[in-house]
Amino acid sequence: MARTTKEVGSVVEALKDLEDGACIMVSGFGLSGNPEALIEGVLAGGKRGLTLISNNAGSIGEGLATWLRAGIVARVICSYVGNNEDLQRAMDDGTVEVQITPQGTFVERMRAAGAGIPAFYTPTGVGTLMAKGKETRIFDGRSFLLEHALHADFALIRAHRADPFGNVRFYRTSQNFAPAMASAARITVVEAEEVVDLGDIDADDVHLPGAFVQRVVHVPEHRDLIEIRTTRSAGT
Amino acid sequence: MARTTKEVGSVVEALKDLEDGACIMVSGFGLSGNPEALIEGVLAGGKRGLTLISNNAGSIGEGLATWLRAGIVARVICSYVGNNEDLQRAMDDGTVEVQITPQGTFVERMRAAGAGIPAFYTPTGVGTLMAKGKETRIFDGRSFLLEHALHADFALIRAHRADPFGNVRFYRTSQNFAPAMASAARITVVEAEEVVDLGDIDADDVHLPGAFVQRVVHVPEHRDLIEIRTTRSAGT
Amino acid sequence: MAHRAAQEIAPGSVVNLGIGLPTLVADVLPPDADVWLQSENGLLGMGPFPHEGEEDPQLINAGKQTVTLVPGASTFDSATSFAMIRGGHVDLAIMGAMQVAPNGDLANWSVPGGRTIGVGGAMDLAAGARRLVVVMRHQARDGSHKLVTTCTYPLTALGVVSRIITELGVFDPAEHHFSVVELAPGVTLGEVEARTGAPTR
Amino acid sequence: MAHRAAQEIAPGSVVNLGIGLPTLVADVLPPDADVWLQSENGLLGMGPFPHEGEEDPQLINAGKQTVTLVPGASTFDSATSFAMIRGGHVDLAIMGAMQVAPNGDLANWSVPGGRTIGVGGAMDLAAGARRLVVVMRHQARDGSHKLVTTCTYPLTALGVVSRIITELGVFDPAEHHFSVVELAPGVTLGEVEARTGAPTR
Repeated sequence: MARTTKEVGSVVEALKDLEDGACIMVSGFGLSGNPEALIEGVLAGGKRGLTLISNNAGSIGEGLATWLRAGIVARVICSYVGNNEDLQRAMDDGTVEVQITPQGTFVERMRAAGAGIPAFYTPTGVGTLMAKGKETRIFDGRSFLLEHALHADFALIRAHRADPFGNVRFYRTSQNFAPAMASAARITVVEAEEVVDLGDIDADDVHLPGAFVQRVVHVPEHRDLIEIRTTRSAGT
Repeated sequence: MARTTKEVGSVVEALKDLEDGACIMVSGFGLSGNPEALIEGVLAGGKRGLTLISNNAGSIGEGLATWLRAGIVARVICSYVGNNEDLQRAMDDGTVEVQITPQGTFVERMRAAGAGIPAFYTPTGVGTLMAKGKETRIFDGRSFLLEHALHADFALIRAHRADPFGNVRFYRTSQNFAPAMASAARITVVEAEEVVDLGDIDADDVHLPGAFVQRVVHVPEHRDLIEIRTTRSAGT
Repeated sequence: MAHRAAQEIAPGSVVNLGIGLPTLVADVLPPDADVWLQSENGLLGMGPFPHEGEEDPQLINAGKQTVTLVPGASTFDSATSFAMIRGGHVDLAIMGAMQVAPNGDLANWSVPGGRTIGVGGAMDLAAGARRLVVVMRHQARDGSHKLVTTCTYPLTALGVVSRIITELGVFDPAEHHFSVVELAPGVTLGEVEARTGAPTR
Repeated sequence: MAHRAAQEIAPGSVVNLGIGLPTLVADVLPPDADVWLQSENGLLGMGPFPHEGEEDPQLINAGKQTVTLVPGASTFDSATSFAMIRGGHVDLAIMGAMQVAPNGDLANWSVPGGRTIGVGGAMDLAAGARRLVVVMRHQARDGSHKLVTTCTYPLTALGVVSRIITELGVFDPAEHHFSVVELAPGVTLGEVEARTGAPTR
């Protein structure tokens, strides 16, 4: 009996049931570690009114900023806008509703969603604008905010290596939000640089077990833009 | 400039400031993956009135059951008693206060402590004896229990490999509660089968980063008792 | 029962087998079955028991039995394991039970007046698995009912059981009665009614 | 300032450096310094910038700069990274600031009426690091005070700042005033008082 594979033949197939108004989590930190083909695939798919959950929502016109430029995003949940001019413009225009969340709360809300935790208390944001409308509660004399789980329809994540069950290895700082997003979404699609056979990743070396993954698509080549290229001078 | 090492020369040194009445987390599942030398070290140290936080608190007279036999434990927080006759006896005698917690809640409470989360809601145990005295709250029409972070003075964990900063790799199912315990304790002591140089564990292969570890002790040999030896017949 | 329970497993699904009768389900699965067995101590892709001499003391299941890994297995910590369970990433849990009620309530961890053996991961699995199937003897050894109107033993979780498989047949909790899905060969509805502590139809 | 800030780092400690002035602290540390730099995007053991041609697009810090790893570095996911931060496993955070008050309140993420740039990990770091040291210019470019009686800019966290290092000296919040720990060479207490928007002694 052959095992069911989660590998699909194309980005189009991986995104086949993504609908208008879908809520989509996308991993990556700025333009680093982006699931580039899946990002392009959503853009090409032409669906609109999307909720985008991503730490930066693209940058310098690239990556997820192309979704903003195309006007297919209705709402963004992120932690940082920074040099993302497209997001700034969309906020100023009022064409996109933007919810800014502290980065640790952002990821913990997704981790909670994936772990069956509907809500948790955190010290982050107490006494700040982030506390607006939120329950504050004291434990052991210190104040905490109640934060709720953050779910999504899709999570699009980038992997270094995946197998047909969806076991994943990440590379360096590309891991970032991917495991939490994978756990929080109904359908997690992995864009893998390499797809290997079952057993090629040792059990102790799996970063994200296949139970959290629904689809795998093999994308060997990436642009991997460097946003801020910093180097040291020769000799140091 | 040499880097500060967390490796200590002996179990005695690793446990030097463990006091009477200390709250101690110990990783392992039954007798599998036990930090055997540290368990013996605490027993030899003669401290009493301990609170022991461990999934099984030993078994068949071995491992942590030796603490129960020696009468040095005042309180146990665990998820499973099973065939631990010493724990059964201590409960029946009333000499040890035993708090039984669902295993997922048990580990999530430690994970929360280590992550700065004072409390969280869980679906586990709603409507059962575990809900006694706990707040129940409804989110999206479903009931959840409020559970609190579980901290400790010490975590004693078993590792396959560690480096002098305390970066750790686990082997197979010995990982279990160790990362959550390491994060939840003030002082985490790692009993490592191997101690390697900084850099010998690739950054992407670290299971538990050194920030969660305070001391490392090298213990190359373990008994590694098998509690339930199950095998298949030849030819299958 | 084990064979019937195995039919509940959809291809490619993630399944947790409880201690006791449910463990037997693993034995009736073909060696290359399209299923991923999860063990709550931190293992996905549990294989058969090891050959003698190949036992690894650091590779066990939640019943503390020595096991093996299938290709594609992964090991992880308990927090991740229960995130997987509570978060709905385990498709099916197959568990034993002491009592089940038509409203789906489950009691399977403690007998009033009995020794405390602890709850382990049962409450988390019952609350978190996407689907929960109970495999058990239809009645207790002393003849008392296990399919009951209301659970009198300490509960494990409320309204979680989807299906019960016993030596008499297959039954689904249907709020106020048990719905008979299948009868075992030679078993009559009258026999089931006589041996069940709640309405059955 | 960067040199002075570097003195706050205890041997072997885990330190997170914020964007801006604090980044300069890394530059004054010796290459083999006994410190573990944490970056909240999921990196512990951040090394210096790479040599030209050795940049790895998938190895960046939270400022999105290309970086390297020191031996003993580890990479991990953001949930673990912020567990590390919020759970008190980062010994020291060094951050820039717009305003600091004597009660330890910190404002460093948003200017009223300015563009929204987002908060990133600043609130988590401020709330979670065991010790928080601010490195900043003593006054804003327009001459307005940054050491103030009460923060008027949107807050990052309440009562979290342990120490402030500016070009004029080192100051500790002391509830109702700033306590002068050190003055920079040639700086007088009178000068500090004139350029500080809260009592200083």
